[in-house]
Amino acid sequence: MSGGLEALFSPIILFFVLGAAAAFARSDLSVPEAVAKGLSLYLMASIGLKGGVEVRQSGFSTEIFAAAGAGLALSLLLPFLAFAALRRFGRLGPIDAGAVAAHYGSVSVVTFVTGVEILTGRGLPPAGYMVAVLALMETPAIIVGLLLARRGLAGGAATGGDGLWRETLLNGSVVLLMGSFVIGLIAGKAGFAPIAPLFESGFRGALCLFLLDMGLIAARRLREARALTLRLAALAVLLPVVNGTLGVLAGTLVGLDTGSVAALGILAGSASYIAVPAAMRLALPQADAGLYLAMSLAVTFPFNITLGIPFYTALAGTMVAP
Amino acid sequence: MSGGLEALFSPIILFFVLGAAAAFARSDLSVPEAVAKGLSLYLMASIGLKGGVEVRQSGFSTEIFAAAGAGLALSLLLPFLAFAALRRFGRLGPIDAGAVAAHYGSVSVVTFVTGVEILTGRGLPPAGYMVAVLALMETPAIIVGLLLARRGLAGGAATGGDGLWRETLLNGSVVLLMGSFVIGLIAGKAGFAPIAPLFESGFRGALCLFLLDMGLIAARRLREARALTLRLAALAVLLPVVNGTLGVLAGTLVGLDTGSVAALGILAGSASYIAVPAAMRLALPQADAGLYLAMSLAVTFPFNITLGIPFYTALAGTMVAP
Amino acid sequence: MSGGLEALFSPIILFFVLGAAAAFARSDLSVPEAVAKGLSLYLMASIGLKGGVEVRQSGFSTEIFAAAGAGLALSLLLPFLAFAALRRFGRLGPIDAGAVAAHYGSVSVVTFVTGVEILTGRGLPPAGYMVAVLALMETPAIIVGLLLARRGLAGGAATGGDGLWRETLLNGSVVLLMGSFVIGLIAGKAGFAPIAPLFESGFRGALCLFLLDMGLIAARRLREARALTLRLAALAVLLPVVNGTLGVLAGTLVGLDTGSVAALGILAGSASYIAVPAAMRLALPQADAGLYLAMSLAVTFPFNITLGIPFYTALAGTMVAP
Amino acid sequence: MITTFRRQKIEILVDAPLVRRVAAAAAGVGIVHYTLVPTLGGVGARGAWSDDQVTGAEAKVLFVAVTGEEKAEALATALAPLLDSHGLMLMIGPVEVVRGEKF
Amino acid sequence: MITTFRRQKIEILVDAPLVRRVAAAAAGVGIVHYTLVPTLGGVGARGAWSDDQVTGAEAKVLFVAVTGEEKAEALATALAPLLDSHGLMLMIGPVEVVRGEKF
Amino acid sequence: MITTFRRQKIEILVDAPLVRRVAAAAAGVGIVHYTLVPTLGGVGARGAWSDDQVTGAEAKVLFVAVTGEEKAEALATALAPLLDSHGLMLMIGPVEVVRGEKF
Ligand SMILES: Nc1ncnc2c1ncn2[C@@H]1O[C@H](COP(=O)(O)O)[C@@H](O)[C@H]1O
Ligand SMILES: Nc1ncnc2c1ncn2[C@@H]1O[C@H](COP(=O)(O)O)[C@@H](O)[C@H]1O
Ligand SMILES: Nc1ncnc2c1ncn2[C@@H]1O[C@H](COP(=O)(O)O)[C@@H](O)[C@H]1O
Ligand code: NA
Ligand code: NA
Ligand code: NA
Repeated sequence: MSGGLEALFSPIILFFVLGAAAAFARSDLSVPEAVAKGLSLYLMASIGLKGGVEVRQSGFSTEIFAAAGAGLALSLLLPFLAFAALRRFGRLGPIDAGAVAAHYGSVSVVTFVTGVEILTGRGLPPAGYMVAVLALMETPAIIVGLLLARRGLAGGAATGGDGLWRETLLNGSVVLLMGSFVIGLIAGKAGFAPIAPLFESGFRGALCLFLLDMGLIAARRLREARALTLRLAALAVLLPVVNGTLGVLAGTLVGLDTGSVAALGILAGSASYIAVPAAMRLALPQADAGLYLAMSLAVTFPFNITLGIPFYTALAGTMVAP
Repeated sequence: MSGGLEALFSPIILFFVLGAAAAFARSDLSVPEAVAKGLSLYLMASIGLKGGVEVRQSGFSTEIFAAAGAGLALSLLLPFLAFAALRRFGRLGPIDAGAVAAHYGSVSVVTFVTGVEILTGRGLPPAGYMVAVLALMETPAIIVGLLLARRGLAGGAATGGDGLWRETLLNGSVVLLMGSFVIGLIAGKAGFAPIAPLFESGFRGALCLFLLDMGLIAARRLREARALTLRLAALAVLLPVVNGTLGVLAGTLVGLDTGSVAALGILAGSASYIAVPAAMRLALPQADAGLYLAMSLAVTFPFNITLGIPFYTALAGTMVAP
Repeated sequence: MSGGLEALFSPIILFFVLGAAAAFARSDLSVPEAVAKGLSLYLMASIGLKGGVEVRQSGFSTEIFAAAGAGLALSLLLPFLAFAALRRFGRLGPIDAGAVAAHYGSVSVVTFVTGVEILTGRGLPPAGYMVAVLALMETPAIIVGLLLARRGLAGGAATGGDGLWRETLLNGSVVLLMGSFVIGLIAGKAGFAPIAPLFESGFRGALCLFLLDMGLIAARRLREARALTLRLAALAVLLPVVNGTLGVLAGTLVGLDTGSVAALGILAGSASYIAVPAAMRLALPQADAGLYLAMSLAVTFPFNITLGIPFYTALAGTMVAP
Repeated sequence: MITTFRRQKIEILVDAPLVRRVAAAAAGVGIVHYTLVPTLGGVGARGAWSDDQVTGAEAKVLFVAVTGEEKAEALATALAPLLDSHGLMLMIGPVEVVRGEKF
Repeated sequence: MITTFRRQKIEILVDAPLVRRVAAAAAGVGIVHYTLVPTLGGVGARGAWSDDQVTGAEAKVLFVAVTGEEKAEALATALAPLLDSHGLMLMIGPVEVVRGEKF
Repeated sequence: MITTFRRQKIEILVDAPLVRRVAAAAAGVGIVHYTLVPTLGGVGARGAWSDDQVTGAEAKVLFVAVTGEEKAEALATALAPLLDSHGLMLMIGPVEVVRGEKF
């Protein structure tokens, strides 16, 4: 694991730490929201494109379906586990527990992207199709979380109707990820070459600036988190560890390579802070947004970026190793 | 023409298609306006610089004046043609017809930029001075359109006074294009070298992201276009075809090379959606902005990006061919 | 000095001139604020990183402390000089004089960055630690300026209390500069390599676009500057010349290399337009913001970018020459 | 001296993804014209929020419509259930407009 | 207890490139102080608009000025011809301010 | 027919770095809920300003709070010294709200 922890001193992570430190010290440092959103679009387009190009190179294989199946199963099952833990140990009501559970069943694009960078740096690049798995895992947990929450509501008030399904399935980040993946598939290596300078060379630098902003956002949110009890903070660390371990197990079982197993662990261990919060505001407005954003963004995300990724990676190394 | 249609599968066009598809499916995908504006400034500075550097390399020639004359003539004459078609076939009143005609006499920077990329990819790079021709063609049609419209107004109310002339001649996009062109001229290849990594390598990738946004904007506008009759939609395809053909003819007559002839066709066939709408809001507020933006942005722009550019290119190939 | 003036025709400066010309001509050209802010963050992160990497390469030396001491002394002493000149020759009241003096004791990041580019282009790259000197010089002058101004106030009303000290010492630009510098130190050449494409290759191009915006902002501010008397405008040119000369002297005395001496001259000659105005709004709201921004941003900044930098460079060349 | 007409200005602070639903409710009571104004953040009974575009979860928008007293009340009544469940804030204030037939 | 003064708050929704002209009209009736507030989009009799900065054709801005009753009416009268031709929206509402001599 | 309650809407135009201080003053008189609205620029007795984010020196924000008459006046009184020294602008206008107990 010592090798993994070296990654803590890569500029990517250090910029995250810088952002968090600045926010804790109440510096007025801030990245304009439009720029941060632009960076996040760029990162998603880039990761989608590269995944598509890679799959075009390596060809389709049964592994893809195995990975997709494992990802789908994880994102449907993990919310049940999380829900139970949040209800009993976390002492949350069913509505808040359902909302938070949806976050932990879903995934965080930036955690994945950071993980891929670190894995690639260690010579363990995950397969290109993991991007498709990522996109696949973004939304199913929303449905499970809502069903779990609904039992706590008087009527069927927890459905957002049409709007919700569109909002969820056609969430901007899912569309951009899958769209870029398909464009990468169509374009292939040759078609990608002319746009590679922007999407490849600039990638890590842009990730630094984006993580600077994520550090600022996460730390500011932690400072303002009033609803976060100690028990919930503990769960925000425990859930990723357990989910990530299950992800690594699932990946090993279906026979993926080490890098892809680690990536599946990272996906399972990560918690959404884009697609799911937006869906919850719409479909479950009674849930406390301050709470689920504090857990996923202010605790789980920093944990994963710093300690979680090296842990899942080390675990994958032990499990898959010959 | 089959060669041209291959361009449809380049990432640049595919991102446009992705944006349009996302908007039609009512996804909430969106590019922050500030980022889109930033990208558009970058693209204009880049194309201006490269044009200037190229002219500095190749030296001034009489061709430049021939191309400029042809461009100027086109942008002064095309509005008359468009006006007549819009009045008779399109059944528009004089004010709306004048406003729309101004758009079709003027040019679209992004259509030009995309065309240059496609032409260059096919080994037919237009001459550097075509950027200056582009800038030259942005504004004259505004004056013609206003004169045509004014005949439909009670008094001389269609003039915006001083403000209009400044707004038009010193429109931000014209100033940035011409300014960068001149900077490119002064700097030359050597002066450009240190800034080339940003302005050259990043260009195609940035164009992808910008066209993603253009797809979103165009499709959203088409969905909301209430004033767009079938006849007007037909004209929004016919006008670029006719104007583009006239552009190719003019370019051939004055003796430009194939790439530049195709570029002149693209310019003539394109319709403004930056400089002209802004001027019309000021000088002809009675005209229906929903209408002229729907025609130029939601129909003509997508048509040109996908089918128009390959058509003008093929036409130029046939006309100029030895 | 003729060599230095060549720099006036580099695209970096020409984009500044283009922006200023566009604003004077009242063109509607504008860079979205969020994009400009994003560019400024990028430039600061980039210069910080590169400085840190360089210091890691060259190792710590006593020179660093000499440069830091000289910078600190300058930023504490220059406000007294400026205050006296502004009171007597500029005929300002003590509050405005104190506020303006703080600006001239502090530094301008963009002037420094532009100077480094020009010096590097001439084969005189300043030492990497000058970035730390820059960060060190940002805030002390604020305290001196406030003390000078306070004598003009009835009570001790000029202190902003806690808020001010945090705002000042943890000003976003200082935090980002120093933070990136430390990240560069930790990462070293090897850690920097993966992010170098964004932070190194793109740098000069981004500086062009940023200076385009600075030209627009400076010229618009000059046009609207009502409080700017001829005497104050003259001081806005004289103060940088005198301060810059003192900076070059100080750098020579403590034995820095030519490039670093020129850089210290540039720092001393430059006037803040980020950290200091923000602090003054908070701590000295009675001072006229229109005045100090007009002097530092609309007169001194353009002067330094065009004539000041070549002058300080030439001076450093004469002083340090063997 | 121009004639002005007394109308009501309704302002509704609403989560960005819910704007469509508020617009639909407004259309339901005959209010079809409106303007959207951005916001930066705030503090309410549910704690603080600020519009970071990265999560996008918390952006709020002011939905502003000028209309007659009856329609204004009808919209307030129609939205009442949402006010609590979705954390909307609704204010109605008096304004004078010209061209009264438009509102 | 602080003394407040009754004034009028005029809000004018205006196309961004026309702001200069509205400011000039306001200055013409003696209103020289104002504040500009951004908007995101809206729907009116002329259809929907939203502020995409790429075309820039449709950005609108709220011009807000606090002033006395007379000047407010004078500005409404002065702008009346533009309201229809340029699609402006003008509202006047009552406000209390301190430092009444400033407004 | 829904019941509405008469309250006051306070709007304070304030320099962005001073928002914290205004919020503290508001909290001091018992006003803890508010919303922030962005602005673009303006002209006042101290000249013109516009929000360029590069210098960041001149960004202003509208601090909006809906509250009862007493608290509104208390806040106006509490802020009075800052209005002049820091160039704030404060307006109070009447609004009707539902769920009166919240305000
Ligand atoms: N009294 C108030 N004045 C101004 N804004 C308010 C007020 N109460 C609530 N808000 C806004 O409405 C949002 C939601 O309110 P709440 O449901 O009470 O959390 C808050 O975050 C504020 O932005
Ligand atoms: N009743 C209204 N309430 C709020 N905003 C309005 C109203 N009527 C018009 N507007 C705004 O004014 C713009 C122009 O109105 P119109 O000229 O009717 O299209 C619209 O797009 C809206 O943004
Ligand atoms: N009468 C007014 N109406 C609207 N905004 C105003 C008014 N007076 C002042 N302001 C705003 O408040 C800012 C500061 O005002 P001042 O302290 O007078 O310079 C101005 O720049 C305007 O943005
Ligand atoms: Na997960
Ligand atoms: Na054309
Ligand atoms: Na200085």
